[in-house]
Amino acid sequence: MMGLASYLIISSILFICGVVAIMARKNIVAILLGLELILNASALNFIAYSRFLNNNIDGHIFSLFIIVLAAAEAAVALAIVLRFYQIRESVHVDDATQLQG
Amino acid sequence: MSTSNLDIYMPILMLLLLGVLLVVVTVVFLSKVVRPHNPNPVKEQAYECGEDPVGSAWSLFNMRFYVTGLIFIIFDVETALMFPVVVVFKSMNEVGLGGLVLIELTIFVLILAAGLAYCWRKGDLDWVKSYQTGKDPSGRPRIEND
Amino acid sequence: MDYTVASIAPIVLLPFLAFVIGSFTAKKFPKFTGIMVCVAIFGSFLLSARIFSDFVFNKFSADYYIHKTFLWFDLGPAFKLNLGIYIDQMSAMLLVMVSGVGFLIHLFATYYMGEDKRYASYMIYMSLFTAGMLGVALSDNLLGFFMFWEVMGFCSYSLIGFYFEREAPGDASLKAFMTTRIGDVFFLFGLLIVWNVTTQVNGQGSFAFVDLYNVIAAGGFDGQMLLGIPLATFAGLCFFMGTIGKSAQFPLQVWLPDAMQGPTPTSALIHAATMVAAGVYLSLRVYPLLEIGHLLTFVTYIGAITAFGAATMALVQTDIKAVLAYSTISQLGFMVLGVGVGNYNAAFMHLITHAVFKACLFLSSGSVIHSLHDHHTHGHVQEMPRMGGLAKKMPYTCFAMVVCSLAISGVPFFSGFVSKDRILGDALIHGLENPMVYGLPMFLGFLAALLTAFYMFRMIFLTFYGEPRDKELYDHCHTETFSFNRNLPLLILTVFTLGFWYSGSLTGQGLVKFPGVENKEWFQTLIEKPDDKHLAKFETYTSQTWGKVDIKPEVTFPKSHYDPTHGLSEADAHHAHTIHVSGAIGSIFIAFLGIFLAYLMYIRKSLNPGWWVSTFSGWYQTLKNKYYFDHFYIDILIKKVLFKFQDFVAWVDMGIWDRIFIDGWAKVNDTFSYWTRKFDDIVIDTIAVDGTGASVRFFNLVLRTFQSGKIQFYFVVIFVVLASYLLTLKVV
Amino acid sequence: MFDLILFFTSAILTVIGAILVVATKDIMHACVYLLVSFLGVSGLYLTLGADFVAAIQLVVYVGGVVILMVFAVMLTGGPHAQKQNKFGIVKTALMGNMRTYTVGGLIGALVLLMMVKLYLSLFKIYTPKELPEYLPTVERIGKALITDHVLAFEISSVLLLGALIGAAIIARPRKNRIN
Amino acid sequence: MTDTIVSYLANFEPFKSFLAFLTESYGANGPTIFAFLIFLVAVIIVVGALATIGGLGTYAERKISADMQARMGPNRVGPYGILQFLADGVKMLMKEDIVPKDADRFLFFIAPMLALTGVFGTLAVVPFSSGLTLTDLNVGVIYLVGIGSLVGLAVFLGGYASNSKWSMIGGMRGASQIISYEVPVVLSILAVVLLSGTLSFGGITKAQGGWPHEWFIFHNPFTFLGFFILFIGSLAESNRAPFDLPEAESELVSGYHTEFTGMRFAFFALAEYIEVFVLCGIAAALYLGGFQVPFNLGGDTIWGQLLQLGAFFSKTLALYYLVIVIRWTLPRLRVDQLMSMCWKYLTPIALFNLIGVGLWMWLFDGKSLFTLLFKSGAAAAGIH
Repeated sequence: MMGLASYLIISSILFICGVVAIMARKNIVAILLGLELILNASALNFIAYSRFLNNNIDGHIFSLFIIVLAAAEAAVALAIVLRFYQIRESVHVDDATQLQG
Repeated sequence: MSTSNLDIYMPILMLLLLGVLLVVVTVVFLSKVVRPHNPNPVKEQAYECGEDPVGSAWSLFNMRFYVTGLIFIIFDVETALMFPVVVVFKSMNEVGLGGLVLIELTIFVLILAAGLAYCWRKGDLDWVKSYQTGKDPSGRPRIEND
Repeated sequence: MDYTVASIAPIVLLPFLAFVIGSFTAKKFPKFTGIMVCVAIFGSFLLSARIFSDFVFNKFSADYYIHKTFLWFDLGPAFKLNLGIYIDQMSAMLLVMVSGVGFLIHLFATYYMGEDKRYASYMIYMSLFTAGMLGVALSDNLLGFFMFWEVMGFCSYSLIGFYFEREAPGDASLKAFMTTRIGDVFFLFGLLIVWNVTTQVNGQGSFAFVDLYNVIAAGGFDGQMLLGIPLATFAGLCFFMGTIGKSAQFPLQVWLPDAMQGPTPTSALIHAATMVAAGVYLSLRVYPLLEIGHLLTFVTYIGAITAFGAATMALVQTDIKAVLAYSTISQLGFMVLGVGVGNYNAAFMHLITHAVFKACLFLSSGSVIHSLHDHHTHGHVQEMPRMGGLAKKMPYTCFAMVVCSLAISGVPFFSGFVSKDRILGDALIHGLENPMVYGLPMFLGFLAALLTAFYMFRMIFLTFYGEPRDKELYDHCHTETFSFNRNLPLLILTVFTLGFWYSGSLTGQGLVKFPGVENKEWFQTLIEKPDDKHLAKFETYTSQTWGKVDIKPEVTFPKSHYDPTHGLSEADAHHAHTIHVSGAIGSIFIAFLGIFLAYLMYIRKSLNPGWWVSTFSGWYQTLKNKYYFDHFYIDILIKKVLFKFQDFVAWVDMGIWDRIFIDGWAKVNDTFSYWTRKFDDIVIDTIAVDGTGASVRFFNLVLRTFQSGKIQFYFVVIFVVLASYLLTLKVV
Repeated sequence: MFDLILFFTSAILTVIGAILVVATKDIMHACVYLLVSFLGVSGLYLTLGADFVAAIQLVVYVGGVVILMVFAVMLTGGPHAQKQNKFGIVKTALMGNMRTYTVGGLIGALVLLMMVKLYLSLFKIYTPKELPEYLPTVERIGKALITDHVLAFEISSVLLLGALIGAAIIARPRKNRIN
Repeated sequence: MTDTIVSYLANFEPFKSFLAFLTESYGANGPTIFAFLIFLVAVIIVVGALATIGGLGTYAERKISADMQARMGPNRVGPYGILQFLADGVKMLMKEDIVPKDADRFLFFIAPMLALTGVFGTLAVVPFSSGLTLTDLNVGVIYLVGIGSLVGLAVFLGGYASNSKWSMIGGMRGASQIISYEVPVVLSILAVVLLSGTLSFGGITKAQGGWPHEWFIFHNPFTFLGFFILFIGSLAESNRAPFDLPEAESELVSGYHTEFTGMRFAFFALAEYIEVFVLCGIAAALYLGGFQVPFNLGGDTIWGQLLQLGAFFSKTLALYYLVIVIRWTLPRLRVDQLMSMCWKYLTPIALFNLIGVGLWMWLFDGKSLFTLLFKSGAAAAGIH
């Protein structure tokens, strides 16, 4: 049976892939894909810890809320992206610098 | 024998693999053997009732598809959260806590129903009406499909 | 029963909060604002009534007090300022009077001002005023007293000039404000003297009344001289000038008649019942200072002159509110006379009784004025010659006004008789003992009492009885129907014009006594003059902070009992009683004489007022012109003296100071500025300014990179910082 | 035996999917690879005994988020979105180029470094213990949601309400657009 | 814990000895190998049976439509043309595999695969009988909903990959329609879960009885409504008429699979017909008592299992027949009617239903309407 380390390695790979996607992509939707990967990595970590460390249900509930949050975030973020596209005709992240301050 | 280990997921994996393999085998390998292959430019055109297609089909779509998806995902998540609560309702009802769970469930549902009511009121659920006013923001030709 | 901050502070804070909240709601919700103000003041009344009942029925000791202080600010070891509250029997009575009468007047104002377009702002000004007056009553020190006193001054100014669209109210408000300012300036000087003396004696300056009493009891003012005059005289005079200004005593009485330009509830609350009484209250509070400053004779003269002079002026007024205004000045003169002749509790009692019946009189006059509407000028009518016979139209108002007039005239069984005749009785004692000094004040006092009865009933007869002299006006006046905010306040106030609420007997003066209830003479028992015996208690005084428990009355303070001898010897007491009784009989006679004269003149018409006017036309003109005081102040004092002085000062300023010093200094500066500019060009501009610009450009380059708005760059920064933090962290 | 097969199948799906999400040049393909990765993560949840979370992962991600993503791709100009914005300025390629991948790789290496440090310190204190049986989780999650976590449960509905209304307002076409 | 076909078969003597043999030979891996072998056989049987049923479905559809329109229908291949579907299959296999020039070749390959995979995945939890359920997961309902939503994505990707306008429009419509109707479907499933307190299909079926009055559809008024919501939603989810907008022949040529030829098209069609069958089976299991047989005849014996299979298939096929009849009876909805039907009628009613079922459970202690009306009356009359 696989141990904690293998899950942590997988979640690390997921996380790093997410980070690289965020860094390397210029399409906002693609950046959001990377974000979903990161959220999945964290949810996976929660479940793994809850099985291997303390074996209670709280890790599951936390992952559940991460999934809920990810869905809500995706909905709102994509709405913003669409709105942005309507105004600027672009999904290029470097065009979204109006709030540079 | 009741199985309590991961073996219960075995048929799922099998079925999924079967689905994948069926397509791979028939489309990739079998097609080499039994099917003719005589491509020509007209055959490879997209079908538009005999006309030459103009431009790509991958162009802008209307926002209402997104709004539908948006409302769907919110309700999807809502039902996902409601599943465990609904499951325990019966056992809770048997020990007399049914009213409590029902109230929690009702509050949860009502809050989301309020969201649905808001979208209804603001016309987000109307497929046609609220989108007729105003030009297409992008100013490009848009595929109309209703 | 212990008092906490929560049970005392809301007395002031409720009306103040009503003012604050009302400031925001006045525009949008005027009705709500009015109701909120009334409720707030009723709340103050309930809290005050609790304190009052507690003091009168439970503690029953003249010495009992509550004193709580907190440190306001601290500017060093010798300069700590405390604020706080001081409640003794006198404050408790004043609190319940102000909040009670104030509540009724607010109630009436909802009727009187209800249709005004700035009704709500009127109500919140009134509320702020009430807060100020309650603060004065609660204040434990002269500084707090002064601050609240100024709040009242501001409200008085705003309310007199409430109809600022017209010229007269604006002028009147300015006049009132400036005139009382003279008294306030003297008050400030008094504050400085008190601070100075308390610092000398205690090593710690203070404005608190108890510290002042302490210093006086400890002889702190003994031997202190300024310009050859005792310092106590100076201080007392300064505070008494405050009284003169605020209570409209001679010679600063000119503002009060003009203050009648304000709406009638304003006149009732501020210029009859409470604010003007605050001046007398100040005199009562600093009474020991007046005593050791040997100012009482001066006070007596001021009071008597004011009482008589105002009464004479009231004789010839035709405006119903002007009559009441002069009668107010006159009654305030009686109070000051009471202070002067040393009848401490009678002066305070007259303050209370006068507040009740004068508020009622003003409200009644407001009721009359409000119902008399002139359809030609679209204004309300205040002139008595156009009234007459109104008793049939407004029976409740007429009843209230007649009862209150009986009270102010000094008819037995009413409160005015009880309080005024105690003052006159003491004046009589003093006058008989020392006719050279006190003879004139005594004589003027009795004469003023006679005139009071006369002009009050002149007003009653002219207004309510006889034939209607302006038929059209009379016909337009609606018959009065009972309404809770018009008549109820009047009738409630009327109930409290009865004498037995204030004295133990039906008439006062010990003529008809309730059997076996000596403690019912609670005014006499509970309000004690702060003389040497009384001041002694402050020598062991320790101040309480807010958190401390109140002093237990059963432990520290013996229960007070009525002392029929007033601390005099048997023979002296008998003598005093005899004179008092004869004085009382005399004043009863005088009161009925005044009423009878008025009856003869205005009902029977057997004496013709016109004959008197034409015979004494010189006197009539003098009275009409208010003894030419306004003429004196404006034409002579201001135009001849102050303007000349101003011209002289201007000449000094512009001719001498400007020419020589200012222009000469300009030359010096020109030279200096030349060299400065050289320095500026080279050092500042080139090196500092341009250098700064260059450095800003440099930092701009750096910061622009960081503030590019490109979110991926932010991510890079976040991850780098996070990584550097985590990599330096020692986790396990 | 089968648990190993399930684990490795899922892990390979997850990792390959995630890497392809980063590597592919076509955003629509990236969405499909993301789906593959999600399916793999769901399988990993199964091997961890979290059957309910795995099922929810399927419902929400596979059925919801991925569809929403491909919709969004179609509504923002499809996979062949323009190479230059409306001012005619040519930008970095939408799906990244050599430079952005270099930056991403460096940051990824940095994150890897952090994780190595953290996990090494974690494994210093972690001692493997007897693993519990696989128990059904739905009832336990349900009981926790209506007792300990009831506030979070109700608040999450408010969150969803906010997300729904907010996103609907943002996504709604406006009648008078500026410019 | 979880009932599977393995756990059912392990009760029988030959299998038990086979399991013992495997355990003896392979140690701890024995049961897994046993399970693997049985699952493999069962999966192939189920898929084969369902593929056949799907194929027969096309035949049945043509026959029934022909009947309703007074035509003959297929009648050449085999008796009454019953082997027509096999001929069609062979023809599909032989057809040229055309991929449009501008298409996304990768997704063009993936889309039918996803559709087939999604539909096959749902087969794992369909309760054919108490024994013949491949695996009766604890979270079977959610699993079915989740894996079934792959089909929606497949429809979209199929439309997208073709890079043809008809396909694209069909795919967009199809995806948004499928996801929209998932909400009322899931909500009406939740009502059943509320009644039975379990998420496994076997558990839900066993909470009902063999007689119609013991079915959840007649449990209370709310569930009666809920069944129709589920049925209508299932129709829409499987893109059946009157909700067949994604592949509306008269406006979109053939919708999202316009450009698909040969086996790729065959997989889409197969997936659709199996999905219809599965959804009918789900509706039957959730609301119509599933495999429950009256008089408790459906035991663990072979005959009991056969009776259960019969009960399940008769209910499912009745619904299947209803679906086909509806297709040839009702006209197609407009797209705005489709959306307003989902969001303005079905979803609010389903939400209301859910709370209503909860209230019923709470007020009447989980008793059904029939129990309340007759059992309590009988108890009052002294009859037991």
